[in-house]
Amino acid sequence: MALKHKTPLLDELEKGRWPSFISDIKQMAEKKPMCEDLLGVMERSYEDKEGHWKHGGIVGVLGYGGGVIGRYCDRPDLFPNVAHFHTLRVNQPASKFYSTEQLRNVCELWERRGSGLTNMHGSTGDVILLGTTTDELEPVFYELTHNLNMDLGGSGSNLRTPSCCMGRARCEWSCLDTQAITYDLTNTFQDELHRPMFPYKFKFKTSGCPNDCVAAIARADCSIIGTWRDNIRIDQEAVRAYAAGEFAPNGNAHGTGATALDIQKEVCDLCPTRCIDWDGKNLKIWDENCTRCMHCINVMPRALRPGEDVGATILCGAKAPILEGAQLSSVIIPFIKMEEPYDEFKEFVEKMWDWWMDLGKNRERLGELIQRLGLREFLKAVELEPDPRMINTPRYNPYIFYDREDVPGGWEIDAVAFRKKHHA
Amino acid sequence: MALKHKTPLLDELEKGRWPSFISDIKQMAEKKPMCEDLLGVMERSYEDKEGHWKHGGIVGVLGYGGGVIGRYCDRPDLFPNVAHFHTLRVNQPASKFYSTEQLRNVCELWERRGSGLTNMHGSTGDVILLGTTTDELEPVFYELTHNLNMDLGGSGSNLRTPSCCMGRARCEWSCLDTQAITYDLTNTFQDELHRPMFPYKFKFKTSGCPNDCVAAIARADCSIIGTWRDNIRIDQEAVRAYAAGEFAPNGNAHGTGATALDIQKEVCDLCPTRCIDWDGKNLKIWDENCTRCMHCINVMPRALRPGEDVGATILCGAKAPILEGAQLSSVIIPFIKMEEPYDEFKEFVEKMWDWWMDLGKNRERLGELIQRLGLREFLKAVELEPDPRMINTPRYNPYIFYDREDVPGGWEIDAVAFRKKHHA
Amino acid sequence: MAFDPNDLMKDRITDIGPPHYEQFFPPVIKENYGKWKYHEILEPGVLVHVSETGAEVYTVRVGGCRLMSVEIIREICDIADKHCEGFVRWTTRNNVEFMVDNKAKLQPLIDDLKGRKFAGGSNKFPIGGTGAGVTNIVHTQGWLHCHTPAIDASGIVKSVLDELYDDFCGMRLPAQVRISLACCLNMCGAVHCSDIAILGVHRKPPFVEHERISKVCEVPLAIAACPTAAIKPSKEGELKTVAVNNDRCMFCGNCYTMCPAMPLANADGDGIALWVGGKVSNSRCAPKFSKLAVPYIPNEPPRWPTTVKTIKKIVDLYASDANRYERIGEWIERIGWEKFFEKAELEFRHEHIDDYRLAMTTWRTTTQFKW
Amino acid sequence: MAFDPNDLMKDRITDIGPPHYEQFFPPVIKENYGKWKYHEILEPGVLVHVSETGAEVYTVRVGGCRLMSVEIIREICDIADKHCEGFVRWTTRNNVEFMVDNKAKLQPLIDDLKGRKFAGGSNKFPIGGTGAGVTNIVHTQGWLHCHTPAIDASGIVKSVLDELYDDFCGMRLPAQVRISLACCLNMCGAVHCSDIAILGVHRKPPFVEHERISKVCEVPLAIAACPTAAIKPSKEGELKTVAVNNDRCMFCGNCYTMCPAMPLANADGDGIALWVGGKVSNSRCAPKFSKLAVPYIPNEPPRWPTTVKTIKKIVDLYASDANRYERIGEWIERIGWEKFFEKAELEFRHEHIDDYRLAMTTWRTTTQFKW
Ligand code: SRM
Ligand code: SRM
Ligand code: SRM
Ligand code: SRM
Ligand code: SF4
Ligand code: SF4
Ligand code: SF4
Ligand code: SF4
Ligand code: SF4
Ligand code: SF4
Ligand code: SF4
Ligand code: SF4
Repeated sequence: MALKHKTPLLDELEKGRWPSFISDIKQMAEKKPMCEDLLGVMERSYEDKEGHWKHGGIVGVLGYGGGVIGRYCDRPDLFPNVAHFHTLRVNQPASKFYSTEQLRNVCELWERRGSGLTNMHGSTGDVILLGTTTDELEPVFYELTHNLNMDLGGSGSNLRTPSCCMGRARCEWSCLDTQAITYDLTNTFQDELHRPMFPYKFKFKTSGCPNDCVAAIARADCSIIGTWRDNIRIDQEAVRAYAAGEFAPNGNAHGTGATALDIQKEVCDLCPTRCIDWDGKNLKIWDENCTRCMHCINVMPRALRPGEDVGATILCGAKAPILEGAQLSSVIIPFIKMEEPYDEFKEFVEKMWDWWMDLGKNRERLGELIQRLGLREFLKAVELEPDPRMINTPRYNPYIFYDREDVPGGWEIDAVAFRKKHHA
Repeated sequence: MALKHKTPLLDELEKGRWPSFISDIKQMAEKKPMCEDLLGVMERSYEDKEGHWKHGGIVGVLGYGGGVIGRYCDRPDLFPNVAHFHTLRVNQPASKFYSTEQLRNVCELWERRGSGLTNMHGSTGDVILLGTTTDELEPVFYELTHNLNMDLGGSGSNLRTPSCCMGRARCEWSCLDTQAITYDLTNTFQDELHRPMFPYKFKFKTSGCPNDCVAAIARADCSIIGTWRDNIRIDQEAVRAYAAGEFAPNGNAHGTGATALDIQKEVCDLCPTRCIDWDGKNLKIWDENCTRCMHCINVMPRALRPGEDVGATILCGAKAPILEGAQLSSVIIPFIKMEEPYDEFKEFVEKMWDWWMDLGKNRERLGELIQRLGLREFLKAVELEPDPRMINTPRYNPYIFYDREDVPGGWEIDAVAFRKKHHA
Repeated sequence: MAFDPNDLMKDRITDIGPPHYEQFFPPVIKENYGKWKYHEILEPGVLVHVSETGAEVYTVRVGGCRLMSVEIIREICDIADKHCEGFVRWTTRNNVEFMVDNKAKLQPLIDDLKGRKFAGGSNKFPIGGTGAGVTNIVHTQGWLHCHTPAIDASGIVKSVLDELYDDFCGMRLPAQVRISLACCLNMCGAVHCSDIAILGVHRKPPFVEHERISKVCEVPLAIAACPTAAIKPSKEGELKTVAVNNDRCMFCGNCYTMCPAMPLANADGDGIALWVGGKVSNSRCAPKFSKLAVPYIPNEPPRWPTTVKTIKKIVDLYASDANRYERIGEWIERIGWEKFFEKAELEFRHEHIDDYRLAMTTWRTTTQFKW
Repeated sequence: MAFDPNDLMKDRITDIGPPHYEQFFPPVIKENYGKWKYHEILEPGVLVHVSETGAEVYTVRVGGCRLMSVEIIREICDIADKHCEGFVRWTTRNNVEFMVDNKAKLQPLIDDLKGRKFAGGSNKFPIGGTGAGVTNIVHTQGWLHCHTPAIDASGIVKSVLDELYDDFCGMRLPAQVRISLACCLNMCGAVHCSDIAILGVHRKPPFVEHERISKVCEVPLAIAACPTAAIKPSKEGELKTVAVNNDRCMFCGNCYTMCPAMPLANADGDGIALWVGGKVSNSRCAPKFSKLAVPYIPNEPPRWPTTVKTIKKIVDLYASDANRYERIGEWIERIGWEKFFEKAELEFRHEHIDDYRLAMTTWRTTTQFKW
């Protein structure tokens, strides 16, 4: 069936082997005028190489300060069906497993009340319901909460929807119950998630191990990353089997199949601290020098496993460039046990937020505030002692703010006595 | 003979095996009241843990803006003979070789007209004549220039006294005539050295190779460091001799004497780019990956030598912390031939100084100006093309200042046309 | 009890949070939660995880365009109902994972997935995205929904993945290659730490709509928004407005984010910057930012040929030049940036030299470099 | 023609520059300039350099206190006349080098040097400072001549080198250890890139002499001098003066350098900070800055026992723990700072955490660290 707008440029994107989002939208367009006009707007953008959406303004659902991104077309005259094209962010279930029943319900609702288009998923982790009109926002929210047992995720100067890697659900390396942590934090902090009270957005992300499959260290104001304090567990039999070529190295990530692994070259020599010895029979790991980078475990998953005294390293401050440049999270708590109800961690979070809400400027991310006031001030606020694990290197500039308390007589110099000793 | 002031604290510094500067000063004190009072001031400082010297004020010799550091005691009442205690900086001969005749003349002059105390040498490289009175400054200068064929070095916002390593005089690795360069620059730029015309001090230092024995990269606004473009010269016979233990490794720097060198472990594995192969018979260096760090040459001086296509890498901006924090010099000219009369290099220097004098703030070192305005602006000023060798890594922040010329239509956006396309 | 537009508070439900994850676990996942012992990739896109209990779960990962209609989601549900006891999951990079608890169920699932194509001819469910290959490109909205993009998102991703299709379905590379796209400097997504990042950039400073600005913007916020302090308050006749110092503008667009009366999107100005060498994992070396490789490539809809060609060239160079386990950033640091630009035949320009706050830390303060 | 105080311009000579170096080369140096083939350290402090011509030069390096009276310089001349054809040189680290062109002349020279002692009993010419040992400590003026020091220089150097004397005269260490001292943050000398740096620090903010300041200082320069903008113009009654925000002061002393009416030297405040792990050479790794090891040690004249003990401990730990060729900084980076503080039994305090402009680049942005 012929669509309302010709899309010769977009049609080029139906070619090729990778799934075509244009083909997919066209399926919808046959039923949804909104999608017909969306294709029209897109084709228009492809022609003049500029987007055709305007700022959102404040649209949302009653009592929530986030979860909806307003969007209006700048050519409603040509594309009336997308004059409004608002987005809802629906909080995904932790680690994104679904029953088809749940998904079908979402589809039914969204075809009826929205564009029928989604993002599975948004970069933060939400289910993105892409495009509807203002009057549909409340009904969609009503049905989500009443019929689908779902709620909106975050946007604006709120806590954003926490997300995590699949962790123990399907990974042998997870040092954390990533889903449990994510579910608990999301529910504990519903108020922060739905009602703006922060200087700017705040994100939690939880990865079960240092491989960091949810990119927490790069994208979360507070990154929770699984680790361990004891020794890597070694199955020497299995190590020898890798050497003998009975297993595929690196979980066959290189498609080599079972083939002899050069343990010295591919494991020992690539260990960042060179703390592994391999004598051809036994593998010796000097755990006191291990930095738990995961490499040896990644290469020999059937022989090596993380230790059993597990917990998390808490790092803070990651963010995209705006305003002060991109940041990765920095170590704040080298090790913390993460067991329900996570009281110790939550107390840390409250102190962190109090400090940030107290001193943060408008649109200043936590990481930027730490930059501005210094890591030392942050540590004071969250009541943590300085630890060399928090830094790559001690300061090299001599501009030291010594504590007044440590100096006999504090900051006072007796001017008169000084000039008695030292004539001007 | 008993000295004027008791010095029980300083006397403690006559003990021990390392040469005692106190014992030395005492030798002078027997002849020089100035040194007697100097010991008195020092003892006083040792008692109250504070210095007893005041700011210099402007003292100097006629027509020069530098070379003398004025110094006054803050207790002339107690130590009248050091009420004035000014210092002259005398430009050392490059790499600090002396004839005893020259030295004896300096001694004779300085015993007669000064304290008889010196620093051999100051950190910048000068012969420091430590302590005299204002009225002696001109006579000392007169005798230096007329009788000793010597001149003052730099101080203040001048070019400072250039210095260098011993280079080809007694080192097999020098890729430069370090003394010739230093002598030429010092004489070419006498005016800049003696008359303040810069925003702040400026230093040249020249090392013959990347070992950088004059610490040029850490202490010079313009660091001239010898290097080569062709291949390391290898004497395979000698390499085998090192392996066989016929020579002492590392020029016997470890006092091991002649002993078998584990070339794989101590040379190949420590090469920063791992570009050396040793098969037990022959040493193969993949020079295209060599970064000329000197390590292998240092370890096997009898077998390896720098290449023959020699020149210098020019790095700029090193300085101590004040004001913006310490800096090391950064690569500005990866390679330049350094042959008399050094015209290409001097043209670079003139462009660099013009830019700095033009835009530098008061007390802003070159390195700080480059920081403030950006390496790009500096490269434009000295007419050099950007080269990846100037950086460790390209930018990671996306805040790029694109060139207006590269953008069709420059910086203009037709507001009317825009709003025709995009309704507000 | 149905929705009543006139009484929103009527038995309103709020703050219930997301549904509990566990109800969505397939039985084999629930039973073996925390018991997994090891895994292996049987073939590209197909994983087996073995439990201490002896149980196994077979995962087939397929690339999805993350923009999905309810039609395709329903098709995914049909497949999951047919083969996977009605469960399915999405990965953190927007791939879809179908899981079966027994090897016998694997081949039928794979065959089913391979058979499905869109009307236009493209595959609906390419199998891959595992191990030492290219996986799905994390991306953002682009011209499809956002108001600040300098480029499209989905169309570029489609064009690039068509070219890299074999690397999505294969594992020939030295290590994983994670490609991300963000359509403006806000960088929604971890593009700042990707092996290869595609970033939308503006190159014209915003123009100021003096008549509108005080009506539609909080002028002080717009001024504060500028990282380089290029925006100053000013007056046009009687109008309170702002003036932009074009020489200090680096086109970040943050002012436009705060103020619709300062647009900077422009067909001639906008385009793509390519970044390389970032990573997130702590494996072997610390996480790294991506560094600038190509400052600017014009927007070339509908298929962005120059961008596609350049990325393909970098991936192939990496494939042939790097050691096993070396991510792109580790490889470049080993050979040196000077060698990278030489081998990749990319021009090194002033744009590559950092000039923002920490610029000094990127300069080369050693005589060590390669010819 | 003698000096005439009443006519300074009379046949005045200026801008002649330094004497030409070549006239001061001993014959063997002049003849073999640029021809040297290799060298060897025969014993600590004694080097031989062999020329392509077959010529040899034997060098005996002796540690000097760089503060030298004309008396000791004349003694050096006597020795050089007796053994070295009347030539001698100083190194870039203030050691003295006596050179002879033939092995037979070596032992007499060495014996002569070893015999000479000061009245107080210390050696005048300790032989050493070569290879993998401790060489002379580069230092500055301290209480002997400068007006801004927080510590003495020569006395601390003497105390430390008495303790490390055997390492000056030996080569037991993994690599060279270069120790430097600067008596204030101006850091005259390369102390910011030393294996071990001894730095004089103040800990009290300057006090302002309101009556004097406008007379003796250019107030705007004093204000501009402050890196942290802690100094602001103010008024005391009628007097134009400045006020220091003590909370922003980090005691750099730069204001006092510019303005004598802002003294900050104080017996209770001043003392020593120790820094470790810097290097200058490009050998193996790039040059490195020294990093803070001990934030503060009180001034303890006349022998500074705590400083001496701490340095000795670090050197001994390094000697026992590092690999051959590893400079202190290379060793610490291999074992990690957390291990360094643990092994050296040094307290890690907030002062160690950078909070100046580039602070962010020193934070640990990875989960990699040691227990
Ligand atoms: C939808 C989403 C992109 C996507 O296609 O997936 C998105 C879309 C927008 N982001 Fe984002 N961000 C999204 C994840 C991110 C991420 C990634 C993450 O969360 O892991 C980042 C980088 C990490 C971080 O937080 O720094 C991110 C960094 C930004 C920024 C820069 C913030 C900063 O501090 O640098 C802005 C600008 C702002 O906040 O004004 C921004 C602003 C926006 C706005 C609201 C545009 C604006 O200026 O108001 C976008 C709305 C687009 C639209 O019309 O739908 N978005 N944004 C992602 C949220 C979906 C979800 O909830 O799952
Ligand atoms: C004499 C000497 C130290 C010594 O005992 O050897 C010295 C002594 C002084 N230096 Fe220096 N500097 C000396 C080499 C250095 C060096 C090392 C070098 O040149 O290789 C540096 C570090 C490298 C650099 O230039 O950055 C150095 C960095 C400073 C600074 C900080 C400059 C900066 O940009 O950070 C100052 C402060 C200033 O200039 O106001 C300074 C200032 C001073 C003053 C003039 C004190 C002042 O504030 O006015 C000192 C006079 C002391 C006195 O009473 O004699 N001195 N000064 C050195 C000169 C002797 C000579 O000419 O050979
Ligand atoms: C499914 C997923 C987690 C999830 O909750 O969704 C996942 C799953 C696995 N990851 Fe991952 N990773 C997933 C995103 C990531 C990310 C995040 C990202 O790319 O945005 C990273 C960080 C990437 C980076 O460093 O830039 C990531 C870095 C790793 C690493 C470290 C690789 C390295 O050496 O740097 C491993 C270990 C390995 O592969 O050897 C790993 C290993 C694994 C293992 C083998 C873990 C296990 O035992 O099951 C899983 C299968 C690997 C595979 O697909 O080859 N996973 N993994 C994510 C799949 C994304 C996708 O669809 O492609
Ligand atoms: C005499 C002197 C040059 C001069 O013109 O005065 C000199 C002379 C030599 N240096 Fe040096 N260096 C001299 C200061 C330096 C400096 C500067 C400094 O310390 O302030 C450095 C940089 C130090 C640093 O990196 O912090 C320096 C870093 C080196 C290196 C690199 C060491 C390393 O691996 O990092 C070598 C190579 C080696 O020793 O293996 C070297 C090698 C040499 C050789 C072997 C060169 C040669 O073939 O003759 C000379 C004898 C070495 C020895 O004494 O063991 N020289 N050397 C300086 C003696 C200073 C002193 O009295 O102790
Ligand atoms: S982060 Fe670790 S635990 Fe989580 S999925 Fe990746 S490898 Fe498994
Ligand atoms: S986890 Fe990393 S650091 Fe630890 S032993 Fe394995 S490879 Fe080495
Ligand atoms: S810098 Fe190089 S050339 Fe100069 S003395 Fe040192 S080793 Fe020799
Ligand atoms: S000079 Fe350095 S980089 Fe070059 S081969 Fe020798 S050790 Fe390697
Ligand atoms: S990256 Fe920029 S343009 Fe793209 S979705 Fe995010 S904010 Fe919008
Ligand atoms: S685009 Fe960015 S840099 Fe330019 S004016 Fe706007 S905020 Fe400032
Ligand atoms: S370091 Fe400071 S106190 Fe010492 S000489 Fe230099 S300026 Fe003077
Ligand atoms: S000592 Fe330094 S920081 Fe303190 S006021 Fe003076 S200049 Fe400023």
